[in-house]
Amino acid sequence: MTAPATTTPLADAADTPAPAKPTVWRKLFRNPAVLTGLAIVLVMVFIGLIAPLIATSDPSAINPAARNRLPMAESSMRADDGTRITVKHWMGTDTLGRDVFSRVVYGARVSIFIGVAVAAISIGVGLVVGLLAGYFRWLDSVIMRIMDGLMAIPAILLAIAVVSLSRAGLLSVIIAIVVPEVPRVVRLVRAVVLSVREEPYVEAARVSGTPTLKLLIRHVLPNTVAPLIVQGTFICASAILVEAILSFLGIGIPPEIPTWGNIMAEGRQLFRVFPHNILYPGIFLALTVLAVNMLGDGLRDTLDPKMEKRG
Amino acid sequence: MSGPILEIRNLTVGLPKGGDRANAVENVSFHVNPGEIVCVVGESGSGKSVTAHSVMGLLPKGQLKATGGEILLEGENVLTATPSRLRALRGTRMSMIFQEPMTALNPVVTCGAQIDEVLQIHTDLGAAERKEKVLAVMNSVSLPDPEKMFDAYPHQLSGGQRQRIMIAQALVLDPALLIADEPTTALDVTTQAQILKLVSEMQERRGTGVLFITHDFGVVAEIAHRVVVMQKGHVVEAGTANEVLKNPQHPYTKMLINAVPPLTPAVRDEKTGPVALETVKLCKVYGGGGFFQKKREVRAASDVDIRVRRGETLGIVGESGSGKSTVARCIARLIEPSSGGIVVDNMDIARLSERQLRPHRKHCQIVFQDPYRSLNPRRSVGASIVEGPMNFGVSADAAHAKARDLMKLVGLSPDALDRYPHQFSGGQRQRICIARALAMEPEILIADEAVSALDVSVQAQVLDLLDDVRKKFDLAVLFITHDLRVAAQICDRIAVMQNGVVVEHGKTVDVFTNPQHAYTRSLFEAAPGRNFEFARVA
Amino acid sequence: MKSVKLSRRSVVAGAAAASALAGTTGASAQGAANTLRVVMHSDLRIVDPIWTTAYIVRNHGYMIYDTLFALDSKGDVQPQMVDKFTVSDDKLTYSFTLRDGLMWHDNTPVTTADVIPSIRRWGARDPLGQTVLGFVASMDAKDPKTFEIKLKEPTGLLIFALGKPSSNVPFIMPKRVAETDPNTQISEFVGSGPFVFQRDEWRPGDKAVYTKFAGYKPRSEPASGLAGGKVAKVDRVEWRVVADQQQAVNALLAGEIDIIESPSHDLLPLLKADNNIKLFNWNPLGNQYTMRFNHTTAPFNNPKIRQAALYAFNQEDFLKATIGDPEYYKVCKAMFVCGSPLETMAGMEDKLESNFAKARQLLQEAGYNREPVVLLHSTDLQVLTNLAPVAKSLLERAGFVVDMQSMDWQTVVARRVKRDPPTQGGWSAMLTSWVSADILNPVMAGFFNASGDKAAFGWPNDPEIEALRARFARAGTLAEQKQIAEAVQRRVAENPTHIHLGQWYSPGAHRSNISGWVATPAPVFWNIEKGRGA
Amino acid sequence: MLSYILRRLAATVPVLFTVAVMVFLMLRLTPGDPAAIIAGDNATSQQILDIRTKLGLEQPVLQQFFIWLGSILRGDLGESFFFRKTVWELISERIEPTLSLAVLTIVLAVIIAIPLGVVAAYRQGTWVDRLVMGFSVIGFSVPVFVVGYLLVYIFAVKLGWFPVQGYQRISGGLGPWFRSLVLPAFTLSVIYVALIARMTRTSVLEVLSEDYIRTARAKGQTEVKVLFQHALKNAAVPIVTVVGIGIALLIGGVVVTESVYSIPGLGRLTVDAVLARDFPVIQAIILSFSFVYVLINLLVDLSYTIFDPRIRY
Repeated sequence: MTAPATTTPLADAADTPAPAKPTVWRKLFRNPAVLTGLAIVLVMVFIGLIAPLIATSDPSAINPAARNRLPMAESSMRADDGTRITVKHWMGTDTLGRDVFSRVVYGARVSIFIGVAVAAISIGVGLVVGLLAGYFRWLDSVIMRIMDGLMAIPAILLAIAVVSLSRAGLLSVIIAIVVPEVPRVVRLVRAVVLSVREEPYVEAARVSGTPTLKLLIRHVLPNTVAPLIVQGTFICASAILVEAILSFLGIGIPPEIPTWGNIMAEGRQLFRVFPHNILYPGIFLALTVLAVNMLGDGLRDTLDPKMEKRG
Repeated sequence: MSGPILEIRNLTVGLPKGGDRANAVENVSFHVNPGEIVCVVGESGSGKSVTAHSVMGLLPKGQLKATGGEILLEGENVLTATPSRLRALRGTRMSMIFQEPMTALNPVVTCGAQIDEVLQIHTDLGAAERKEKVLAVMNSVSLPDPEKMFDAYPHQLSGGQRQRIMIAQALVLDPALLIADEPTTALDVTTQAQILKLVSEMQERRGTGVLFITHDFGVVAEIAHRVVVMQKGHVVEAGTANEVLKNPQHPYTKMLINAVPPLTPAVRDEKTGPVALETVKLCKVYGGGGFFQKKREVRAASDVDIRVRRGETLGIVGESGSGKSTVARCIARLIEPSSGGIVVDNMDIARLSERQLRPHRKHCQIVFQDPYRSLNPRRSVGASIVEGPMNFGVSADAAHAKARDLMKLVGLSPDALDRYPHQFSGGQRQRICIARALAMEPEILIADEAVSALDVSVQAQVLDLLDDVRKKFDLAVLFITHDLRVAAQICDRIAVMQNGVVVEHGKTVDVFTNPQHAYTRSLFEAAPGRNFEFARVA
Repeated sequence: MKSVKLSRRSVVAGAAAASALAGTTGASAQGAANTLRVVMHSDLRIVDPIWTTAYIVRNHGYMIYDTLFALDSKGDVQPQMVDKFTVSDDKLTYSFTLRDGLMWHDNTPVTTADVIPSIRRWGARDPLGQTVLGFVASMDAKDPKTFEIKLKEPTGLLIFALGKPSSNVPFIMPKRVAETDPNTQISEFVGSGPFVFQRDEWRPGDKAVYTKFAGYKPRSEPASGLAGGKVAKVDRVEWRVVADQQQAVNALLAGEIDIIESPSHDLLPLLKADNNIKLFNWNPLGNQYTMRFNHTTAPFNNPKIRQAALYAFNQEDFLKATIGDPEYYKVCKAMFVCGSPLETMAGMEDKLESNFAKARQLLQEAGYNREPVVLLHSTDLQVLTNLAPVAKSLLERAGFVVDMQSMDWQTVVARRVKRDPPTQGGWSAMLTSWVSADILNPVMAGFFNASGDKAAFGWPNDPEIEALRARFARAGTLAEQKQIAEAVQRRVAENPTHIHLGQWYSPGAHRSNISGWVATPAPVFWNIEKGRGA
Repeated sequence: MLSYILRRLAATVPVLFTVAVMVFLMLRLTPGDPAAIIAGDNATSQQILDIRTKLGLEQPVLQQFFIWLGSILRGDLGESFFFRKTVWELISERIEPTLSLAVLTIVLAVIIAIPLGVVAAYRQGTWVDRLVMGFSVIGFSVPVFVVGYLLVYIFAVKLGWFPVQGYQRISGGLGPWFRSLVLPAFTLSVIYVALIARMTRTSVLEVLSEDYIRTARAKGQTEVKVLFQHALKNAAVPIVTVVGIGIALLIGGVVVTESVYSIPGLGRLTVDAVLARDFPVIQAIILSFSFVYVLINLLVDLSYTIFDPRIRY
């Protein structure tokens, strides 16, 4: 019998460690989808941030005299002190003579904010509820029944009801979009928890007397991060879309807060006469959502190949 | 025709860039004659499966590619054959059976249809004739009631029956070459024995040449005519079964053969330490209840009475589904027993709630089968080891100091503490798991198939380690295994389980020398290479 | 340049669509030739024109009901169901005779027994009706064809009221229906008008269907305004709901429908550019934009502050922002509508000129301490959407603090009747639009009712105005009426009940094979013919 | 099997109850007064109060809820506040267009998406794959109504192949019915195709890495048959699942599509009802949509047994 001390790791002859995998970060930055997606998103965010600097005029300043101007048209408006200011409308003006370009860049702020906020909130709520549901059997059935209930109501209908029945505004819209998303997140988290809690290393931790809460945070929670990041991007993307749809149905965010959605919604009646009202915000919106989705796909492929979007 | 059915000449298969070596296999040459069983033996990563797959032309596209040499099937080089020609050869001249019959059979197609498919592809027989032929072959692999099996789905069959279906489907067109890739590894010993018997029968009756891939020298001893030993993609030794097994030349071969535990138990002195663990009529029942109609119950363990003393190793031996792991998990209180008692440290912990349980956790630790899932991939091994002690109020420094000692103890460098699991090999991880268990200073250590997933050489070392720590800390070890050889080597006493019941219980020597229960005997009957004396060479 | 491109584009579109027409419109399968497919300004949901003032319901009323009197194209009241009537010399007794052959859609004759309860029910809800019935001593049926109305004191309004052209119109309904409680909707739709309502084909949100009433006996005179012979020249009228203006126009261009009651002004260029389409201004009197104050809460509970708004506003901005094309709007400071007998500028000369200096000064005098103006902004009705933002910016430039709250029109309607303080779901001001025909004098125009709690939402309380309105009701001659109306307008200029923000016109659009559309305050579909061809 | 179905149906009861409670509270606790809307302009506060009382809106909320619940259980969905019609009438009028649109869309989507997905999976990493995936991402990214307008402009206004808007009932002949639905169905199916193609690709990819695919090849089976005989059937379950999930998505899309093409379906009815605060209608619709959703999930689960013999209830 050889003394254990003498059996060095080298002794494990045909038993060599798995070659070290490239780190997640390196993989991410090799992924073209992630890179392009990220790039576009960042540009959009940047535009939103510097909106006050690049906007050619106050996005909600109306000018009835210069309504429905075509792109590149100029208009002048008298200020209270009688002086006249001349503005060039890169993207034309809408039916109130508001400068579409300025509205679009300010719209970037709100639209992206909505996307991020919805993603953050629904993930936050979903994570907590999901962890609880996943780990405590007795809570599980109760929570999941409620979630099933929420799931059963078609998302858009729920959103329509929430927004149009409460006072239309940024907050109510965000809530309206969050509510239907939460159960999806909860289910995702719960699924992860259920699979992880059977993992030997979690059981090992249990056996070594790790308190449940610690167990959740230390060993279970980290496993939810990857799928949640991915899910988050998809929620963010769809939130931006849903906002647009709500606006389209005439129950979105009030027009004096410009979002890509409600700029398009306002412009849609004049689609054939003045397409620019839909065209420009449309391009920005589609581009952003596209980018976020690409980012999400890329993230999924690298972080979490198993999972499939909206599944 | 004479001459080898299969001849492999200087086969070299390249690995994609960034692998741990340039080629999966390098200059491999050997041949298979008609009516001959050639075993290719080697541990994981030896390239034995790659060799087999390149013969079938089934190397994963884009990842592996034969870069040199040739593979002659009845004189025809399959490496240069066109895809359609290759397809024509598969199933007719050469065919293959795999390790996991469950996954190797299409779960949504009936067994009959899957055998029939071969005929559809390669013959133009009418439906009636085909069915006839299929039933015939199913008969020949002695499947009970072929008519019924024909329309059964894979999941409705037992593991052994599935493997028989695979064999039937491989042999239905009498190929010249049968490639068997670890065909029995996933099966219980008794089933394994039957399948091995079947393979050699078929091969004799039909004069098929068999290329048999395995890692188990027991199996080799059982059926091989000739043996090819592979290591890291090279053939290190080849010869007749007798030559290689009795008189190995290459050090690696010697090492492997030495590592095979003997079936004859070492004589061990009676342990008289205090009783550390006792179970009283331990039962675990799954299922039951049900909303509308009563679900059928599964008695995973019933009335299990076992007792383990300090310093003693009790082996629980049984095949899959015997309930041995259930017992272990009950004792570790990962699951709650349905009834009965678990006395640890003069305290029945069977009914305690998670919260009440916590203080008692330290008494009993467990090491799991799969080393790759036993450690949290996101935490350094150090963190994993100190977690337990710190749960019980040990200071961080103290815990870390202890962790370093334990790393030394299990034969790893203390500096490795802040490395992450993926940087270690399977064996090393299992050592770390043992260290983690020991960190709790338990009285009881449960090893649940702790060495089953390891290659023989590594297995031997980990077994040694377990025995060492038992001595060192006067542990009561509960050793769960399906492998009689392993049990023979390490256990003081053995409990044999079948369908949740302990059918035999006694000193290892007694159980091995004259087994009382029929089931125990059948287990010994089945043990591969039981009546083969391996060379013991230094 | 743009317009040229446009016209070419849409001509192509029109032609292409027309060529594909044969297959596309399955509706045309069942006799499109004599089916008039119309897109109205909104969806027909409620079907009791006495119970609600919604214009779509009024239009529905004109399809299936008939009226005793009616306004002709010159603005004079002419008998419609009535054959002839006489007034006693003391102007206190009116006696009416119904003309022959009046039939209900269930082919029972119309009698005075139906007429009187109908007038009563209308009088219970309509503001003008309430005033007029105030003068009525008794209504008695002499025989199935003649009835008599006795007054307490003379009024010039009785006949005018019975011919009231717009909401609520005194439609005549069968006795059993007319006796329904005024606050309950009627649930039977039998009328005596030129068209029959097909209840089983009525799908709210989809379409309402009317068919020609064979038993209707039109007057012999040619149709003129709402008066004259109501001859149904198509077998079937379908009101199609096309929620999306753009799509409605596309559909008209494609020939899938025949008429749009009032297409969005910004889309008119498309229609003008297509020579298969004709525009027709069916309501020459037009409409009037209005901002209503809530007199019960700060800041607009103070007349000076209301007047400040009157100074701060100018009609041009509102009209530009909503209508755009000057061809379809008219700046008009006459509250009783330019082009009507009571047109006058009295008291308004210096107002509505966006005189912010004057406005600020008034706010100061009034001691306005920046209570926010809660301005209700409806976002889903094209013709109203752009009003609130303009009001907001003008008010702000005058020094008001404005909290504009956006919501759909239905919510505005719900909100504006709430009397709570603005902070608790109340309101300070809202904008709407009136059909000019509804506001031709201070008695019929609901917003002049200043009787406090009994007044319409906004609840102005000004005894002086009420006194003037009472006098107006008694006024015998037009001259007298003119002089009182002027007084009312002067008073309102000092103590505004609401602000009129200019007149606008919304032409209907029809395919060129449609002819005979009559100019009326409310769109009507008798006398319209549908010829062959695109 | 039967007991399973019964069990599942029983399980839907609490779900629908939750839905009922949530919807009901949502309606009652939010501003907007149907009575005021019904009363119309220049209605006095007294008239409005009268109407509220008539509509039973003056009773305590809890009481209202149980009255409503009671009538639902009796199968009576109540009467619309506005239209002199029962909710049941309204819904049954509107069901045909929505159903037609939904079915057509699903069929369209499945026909297009599944082959795309399979090909993409088989040619993983090639330009075909990228093209399909690219399309599916775009499908997720463009708002439905934009797609709608573009299609209308091109195929109805410019080319005049299809009607611009409106819906033709089946009773008016299959031809017109179909023509009137082509554009809406396409519009709606875009996102749906994206979803299904994606899922098909993923699950086929997963199956392709299974042992029994290797076995099939080892038998000498041709790639095409490996793909469609072995892979697709095993990949079916997740695909069917996503089709089911998609129904919820579909119901949302229907609302928009119906507004764009002014199709008199349930989606439009919902929006109108919500805007008009027509409580009985809103409650009924959302409840029935939820029921449909639950039902579809049940059907999906049952359909598993067809595709996978291992699944037995």
